[in-house]
Amino acid sequence: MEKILEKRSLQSWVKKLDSWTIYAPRKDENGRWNYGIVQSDSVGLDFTVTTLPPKPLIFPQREVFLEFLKTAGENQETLEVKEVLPGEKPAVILGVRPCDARAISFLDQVFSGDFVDPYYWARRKKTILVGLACLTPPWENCFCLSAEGSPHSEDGLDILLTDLGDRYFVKTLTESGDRLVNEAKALFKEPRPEDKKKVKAVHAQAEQKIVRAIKGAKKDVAAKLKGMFNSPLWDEESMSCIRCGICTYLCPSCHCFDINDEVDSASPLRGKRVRTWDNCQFPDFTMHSSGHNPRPDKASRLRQRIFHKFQYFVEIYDETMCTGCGRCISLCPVGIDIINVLHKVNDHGS
Amino acid sequence: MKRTGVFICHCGINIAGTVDVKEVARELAKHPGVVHAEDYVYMCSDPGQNLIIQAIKEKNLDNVVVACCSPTLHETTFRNTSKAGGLNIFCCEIANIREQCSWVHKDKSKATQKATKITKSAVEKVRRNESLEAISVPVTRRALVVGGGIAGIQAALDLGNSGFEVILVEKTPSIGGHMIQLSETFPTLDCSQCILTPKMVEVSKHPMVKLMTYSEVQDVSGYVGNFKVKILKKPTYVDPDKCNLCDECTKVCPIVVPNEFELGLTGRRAIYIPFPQAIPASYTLDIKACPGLMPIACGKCADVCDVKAIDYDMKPQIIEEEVGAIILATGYDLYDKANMAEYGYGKYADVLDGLQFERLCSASGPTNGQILRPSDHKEPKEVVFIQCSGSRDPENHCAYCSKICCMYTAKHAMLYKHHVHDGQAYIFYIDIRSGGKGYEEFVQRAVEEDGVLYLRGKVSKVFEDREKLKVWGVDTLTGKHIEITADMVVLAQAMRPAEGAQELAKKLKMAMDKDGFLAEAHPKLRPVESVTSGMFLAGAAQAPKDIPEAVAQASGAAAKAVTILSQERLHHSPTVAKVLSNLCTGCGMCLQVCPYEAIALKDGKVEVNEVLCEGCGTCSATCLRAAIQVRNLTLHQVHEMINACLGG
Amino acid sequence: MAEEFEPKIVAFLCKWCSSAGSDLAGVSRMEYPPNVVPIQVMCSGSVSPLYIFSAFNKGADGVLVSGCHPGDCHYIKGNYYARRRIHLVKKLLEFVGLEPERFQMSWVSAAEGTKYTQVIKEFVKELKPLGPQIKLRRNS
Amino acid sequence: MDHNVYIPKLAKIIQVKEEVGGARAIKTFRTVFANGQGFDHRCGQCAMLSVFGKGESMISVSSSPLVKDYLQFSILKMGRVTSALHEMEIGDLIGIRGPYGNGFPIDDWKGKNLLFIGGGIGLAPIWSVLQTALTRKEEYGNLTLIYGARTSKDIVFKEELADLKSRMTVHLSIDVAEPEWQDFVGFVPQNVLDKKPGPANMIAITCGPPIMIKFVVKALKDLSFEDEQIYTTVENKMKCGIGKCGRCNIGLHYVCKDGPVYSWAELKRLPQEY
Amino acid sequence: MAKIEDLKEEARKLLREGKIKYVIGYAGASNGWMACPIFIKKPEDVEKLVWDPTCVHNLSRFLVDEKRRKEREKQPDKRPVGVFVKGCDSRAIVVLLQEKFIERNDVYILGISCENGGVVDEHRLAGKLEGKKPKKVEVGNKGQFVVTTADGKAEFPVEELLAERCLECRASFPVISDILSGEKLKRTVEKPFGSVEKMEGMPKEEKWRFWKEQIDKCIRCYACRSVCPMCYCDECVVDSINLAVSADTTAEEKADKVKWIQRSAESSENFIYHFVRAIHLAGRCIDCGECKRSCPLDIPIRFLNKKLEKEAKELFGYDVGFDPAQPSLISSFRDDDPEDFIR
Repeated sequence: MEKILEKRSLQSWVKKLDSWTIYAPRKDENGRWNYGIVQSDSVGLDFTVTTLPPKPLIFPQREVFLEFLKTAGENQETLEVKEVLPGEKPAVILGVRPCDARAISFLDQVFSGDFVDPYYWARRKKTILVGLACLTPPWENCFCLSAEGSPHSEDGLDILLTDLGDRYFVKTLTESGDRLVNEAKALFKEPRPEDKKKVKAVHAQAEQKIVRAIKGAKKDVAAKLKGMFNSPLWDEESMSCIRCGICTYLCPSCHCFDINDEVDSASPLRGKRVRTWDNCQFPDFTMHSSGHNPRPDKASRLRQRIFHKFQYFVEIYDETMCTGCGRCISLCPVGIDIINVLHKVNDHGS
Repeated sequence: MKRTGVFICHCGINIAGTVDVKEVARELAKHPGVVHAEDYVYMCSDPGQNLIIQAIKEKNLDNVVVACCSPTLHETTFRNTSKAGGLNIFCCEIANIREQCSWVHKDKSKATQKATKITKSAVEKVRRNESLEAISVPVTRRALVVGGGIAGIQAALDLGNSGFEVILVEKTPSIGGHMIQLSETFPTLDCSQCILTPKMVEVSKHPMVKLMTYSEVQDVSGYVGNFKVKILKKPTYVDPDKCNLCDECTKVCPIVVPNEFELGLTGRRAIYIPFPQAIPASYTLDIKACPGLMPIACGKCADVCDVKAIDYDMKPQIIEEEVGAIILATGYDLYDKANMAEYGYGKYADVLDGLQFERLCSASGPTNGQILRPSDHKEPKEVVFIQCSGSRDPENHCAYCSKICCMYTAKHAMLYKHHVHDGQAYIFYIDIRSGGKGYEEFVQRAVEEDGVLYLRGKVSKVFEDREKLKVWGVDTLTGKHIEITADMVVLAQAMRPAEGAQELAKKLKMAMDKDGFLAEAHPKLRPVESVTSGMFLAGAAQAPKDIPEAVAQASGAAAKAVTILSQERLHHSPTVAKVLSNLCTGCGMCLQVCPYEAIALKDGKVEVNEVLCEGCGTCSATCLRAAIQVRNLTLHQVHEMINACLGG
Repeated sequence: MAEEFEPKIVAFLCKWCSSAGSDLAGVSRMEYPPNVVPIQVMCSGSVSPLYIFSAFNKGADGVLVSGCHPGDCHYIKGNYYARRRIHLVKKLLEFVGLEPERFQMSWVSAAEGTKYTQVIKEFVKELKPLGPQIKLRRNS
Repeated sequence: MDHNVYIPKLAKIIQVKEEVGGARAIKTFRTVFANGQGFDHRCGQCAMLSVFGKGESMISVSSSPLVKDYLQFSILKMGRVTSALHEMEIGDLIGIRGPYGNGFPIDDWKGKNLLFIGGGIGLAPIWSVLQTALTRKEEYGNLTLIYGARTSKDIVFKEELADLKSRMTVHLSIDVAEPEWQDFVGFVPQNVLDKKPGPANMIAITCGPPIMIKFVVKALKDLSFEDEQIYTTVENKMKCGIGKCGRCNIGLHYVCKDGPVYSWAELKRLPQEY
Repeated sequence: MAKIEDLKEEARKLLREGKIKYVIGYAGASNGWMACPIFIKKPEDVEKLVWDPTCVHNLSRFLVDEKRRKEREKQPDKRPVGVFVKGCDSRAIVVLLQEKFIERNDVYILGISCENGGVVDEHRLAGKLEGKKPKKVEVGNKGQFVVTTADGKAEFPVEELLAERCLECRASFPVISDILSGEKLKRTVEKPFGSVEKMEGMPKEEKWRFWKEQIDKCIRCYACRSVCPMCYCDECVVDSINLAVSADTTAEEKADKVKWIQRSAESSENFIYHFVRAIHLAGRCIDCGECKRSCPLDIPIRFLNKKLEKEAKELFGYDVGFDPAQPSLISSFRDDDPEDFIR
């Protein structure tokens, strides 16, 4: 459905949503935005973009899989293994940028398939994403359009809000979206025709404002890449890489992880098995315990990152695993620019 | 999983009185890897030890922990027990639950909990111990003694008499050191040469002692038990075997230079014998003084030598020796004249230092034992002795006390009175340090029998005034200004490490104190050992000393050296540092902190000399990458111990 | 009434002085609180900062490092390096707001059983009012 | 939601056998689940073994699917988890997830001659096929095993191999000569060239260290085998075992899920990332 | 601001003569207004080099990569690499030399003095521009910063935009170089540790609250240690996986690798990680501020290092990064090191 919500009514709406934990962007002392739990009276959506995407709220950096306990009886020891599924209250994430929401729709695919990830879905199913369309690019390195998204993409969202100055144009996209609106029916008015016209207009303007773009369609890039596995490009482009985890940890669609046992007590043996984020830029990511490493250098790791996003993922899911949010570009300490790299890929051989 | 056995000792009621040993056993039985836990009234008793041996066999234990008294008491006992049970000694660890638990606590339940943690942490350690055997290296059963003074001679003799070959290296042409320059020695006033020369002869004739005079140690490599030494033998240009001491050469030698032995009070020729009783008894041609080693230049000495003992073609030789232990007895020199301008030392002929005065007193000295002023050969009627000349003066000179000056000054004053009965001796002193057998009595004799005048105070200035020396000073007792018109002033110069000793110490990588004296390994407990194992100290090289002390320390050093030389092989604890070379980047920080020079850099990685390493582990705490760790106390082990201590 | 808080303390004692000192305390039957579990190391110089951090991480309420007095180190100078290293660690921990009382260093010679006892008594006394150390403790 | 893919099932160790001692120790374990059985797997599939407190490690099942009353794993002591496994004794509990991976297409091989070429621990994945083929001897042509190790001590399944000789062709080799050694001396690829197995109606299955596989394949090509006739297994670091954690991929193949078994023809199409 | 024309000329010459392998310098970036590292192999590309107040990176970091590369290659090209360094960067090279990680002839140092005091701080600039995006930042003729944005040029006094560490920099010129551009101006800084002292002033619990909040943010992307030229260890002690593994590394060695911290980015673990890093940088950190700048969550990591730099200076009279011959802070001592904290 399509509705209008007066901006001043935003907080009253949130007040009604007390059966959910509400996350929304908050500004820290350095002027950076990040998601945090908010009270209705402190809710506001006048943010640019969050440093971390909403990803951690559904795919947290640390997830306890199971707990184990070994108790030594007089002669026989017993071992208990207990599954630990997340049991948090349902959540609403307010102010999700369309690019980040699209990324979550990718994660949905990754964590489904012939092996369904119970932990991811336990959270995902209980999370409602309320998006906010971008009217101006939150930062200079947005390129969602060329990544097959848009400043007002609806993928992965339950509701899309569009800022019309004094009011939000509310478009519900799923049942949960409807439900959220119905929690406070009274606050939502029917949109007037001019509202609808204005939405179209601002959406169109927003698209105009996006300056950066990857050349070439995903299929072409994927095809190009196929032949470039052994290209010297990777070595050149990775020269300045410092092998940190910013580009991947902060990426809304990167999802690689590690599984480790954390021992709380050695006697009796008690501990947890936890999943933590991991990423392909760390040297130990692929290193065998023999010491052999199939991706021994920065070049092969940068290549993996690009290939995973623009080649493998395309072949498997017919999507580029990149939504053009621009984080990896803006936050890279040494200015490695994925758009640039892709340009070079495009110009390769031509 | 390693199978661990835990044995808790009651120690009668010493432990069981405060610690519930049964409970400890129960708790430990639950600990991962512990397959056996029992308690017994006296583990160190034979039945107790047998329990352990049995359990090792029956439960085929990989390692054991004995919770009992301090490891200082029974670690060895129980390690041998486990050995008897067929385990490596490092498969046994002690949990100290008596001294560090039961004896210091009252609350039984808390003491029990603590004892449990201590024992668990010992279990965590022992499970990760490596089985190690003592490191063993062969010993070269010979010694090197550097310095042919009384200390060096004594050390060489003791070693020789213990049946070990000794190489005694002396840089001057003769052994004897400073002691041979002295006239009489305090407090007995027996003649120095009379007591020293026999020893000099003995050492030179000793079948086990290889004497190398006019030689210097150039380089030392290797480590305890296995040193390689390079010795430079300087050419004397005289063949001692041929020389018959006819002394014709000196008569024809045209060159005269100051005589070191007489401290410049007389001169000697370019070719010379240091002193009549020199050993080896032979002449030396001082190449620095000689106009040139060729007949055209001079060649007179060679001409007059009937036995053709003089050989201008003699070349310096580098002699390489292998030894197992090294004793440094490089001795002392007096504080440099130049520094004592305020006392006119070096400026006025009649201002002498202690050694020069010794020569004046000596029957074989330049004045044949008469005390005469160098300037005019008149007998001095008034002599001022100044103590602490350069000593105990941190601002301007040496901070330390040279220790022997009080005694020898008293001796000097005494000797002076014995020669010049109507003369007057004044001694300026800060205070009198006469600790030592018969020393205080000796000083009293000087005052009472010889009427030596002691003036408590410091001399500010000495200057010449009409062939006499004016001495200005302050009597700090009366506060009065004193002026003495003296015929001679004798300065008790501070003792310094012998010239060249510091360079040598550097070559040997031997530590020195801030004054340049050689540093002992421990100021109290290891006074004759140096930090570098296998190297020992004797005599004034380590600090100012009188003769008896020097001799005593020399014998001590020799005895210490024997502890090494008396063994076929050296055995060394194997719990030393090991390098994980994958992690090492060769930054060399460990190398900088190692007190034993046990770590060396080799193509970008460090290596540990296991014989030198004492296993202190300072390197491991310094290393940023855990690339160097001590065997059987690795970071991993401590990590697990911490865990256990916190009940984790 | 609720049981009084008993701080958990890990003490790194050098073998030659401090551990011997604590043995002496035992031999002399001096009494002190049982809150300290000692870990014997060869030299205070071998105590890595990692040990200290790790001890707090694993829930120690206090950590003590004790070695020979300056000049008495069995290994000549290990305790001098320790003094520097530990000082830096202490400054760092205080900088982030950990109670200074929680991390202490002492010189205890083999003859100072009394001093060891004293150090432990005071340490425990100072820690009790602070309560459990949760700032750096791993929550498990 | 059905069973949680990340929760291992507990299994008891019922047999431990030391195959190889020393620095590169290998032990063979047999385990059963609470129900007294193993799981249904295909030859060449792997399972994720847990030592609780240490972590998980992907190990290939060396017992034949036809054997129902236990699962067998032969494990080379390599890192944290495998070292912990080597400390395990009979009666100890471990966790097992799986089976994972594609496994060998043995049904397509019916009626063909099978040539097994293994090196060191590489015999383990081969073993499940080999055992199966032996039990269903009538379904396959003649079976040959060419197996080698560094030294005679490093040979796994010593007894089994001895008794195998009576039931199929077995060529053993060690890298360097030993006094007692009767069979071939030299590397496995050399042994292959030495025995000259013909490619006719033959499938070659080779497992072992990458370098060995490289030269075995070269040898087989020299003996004019087709790429399609050569099968091998690939190893990569794994964590999830179900193609999500993102580290074991070779190109777009997740070895844990799409591997570990590849025909040389397939492998040639994939980038060199293993 | 120093001119780098002569340095460029030198670089061109060295490349032309093949005396150096490549030059590490600064170039304009495609992703915004800050300069970024560039690796120049061909003389004709030297033109791309820039020098302006946005050249924040410590390029000596890349000498670590170069060493790793050399170790990996079979026949490594042993020629030196040219590297542009500011004062702080040059001190990093001094420490690398001090720790024998590189040799002097591994590197050809092109030094530039920060004559106007240093480089800009992103956040401070952003604060000034209220949302406007800078296009270019230059130094004006009066030494002031000139910032070009969409709506024209704006000028700011140096102190208002300088990075904090630059304001506290005592030697804003290369202490070691093969060719130098600009003056060796020794600056007098009233409060070389001002920023740290401010924090020291805080009450204990406030300090704790501050740091807890900061350290909790850490996601352990390890940008701080990855960007740090002093964090050159192949394997960090807090890593629970062995990276420095060779064929002869035993299974036990790997199994015994201590897990000092968990991989989980939890408060307690993060603290230990940052403690270990700080203490390992004591006497080694040269305050290039890269760890703070790189941190995507703006954790002021630099303060931890600066604090220890301060203690090293005040307690032990130790200056970092001036003398390659001096022993490291923690592998040396003075008899009179303070011990008032010891019982």
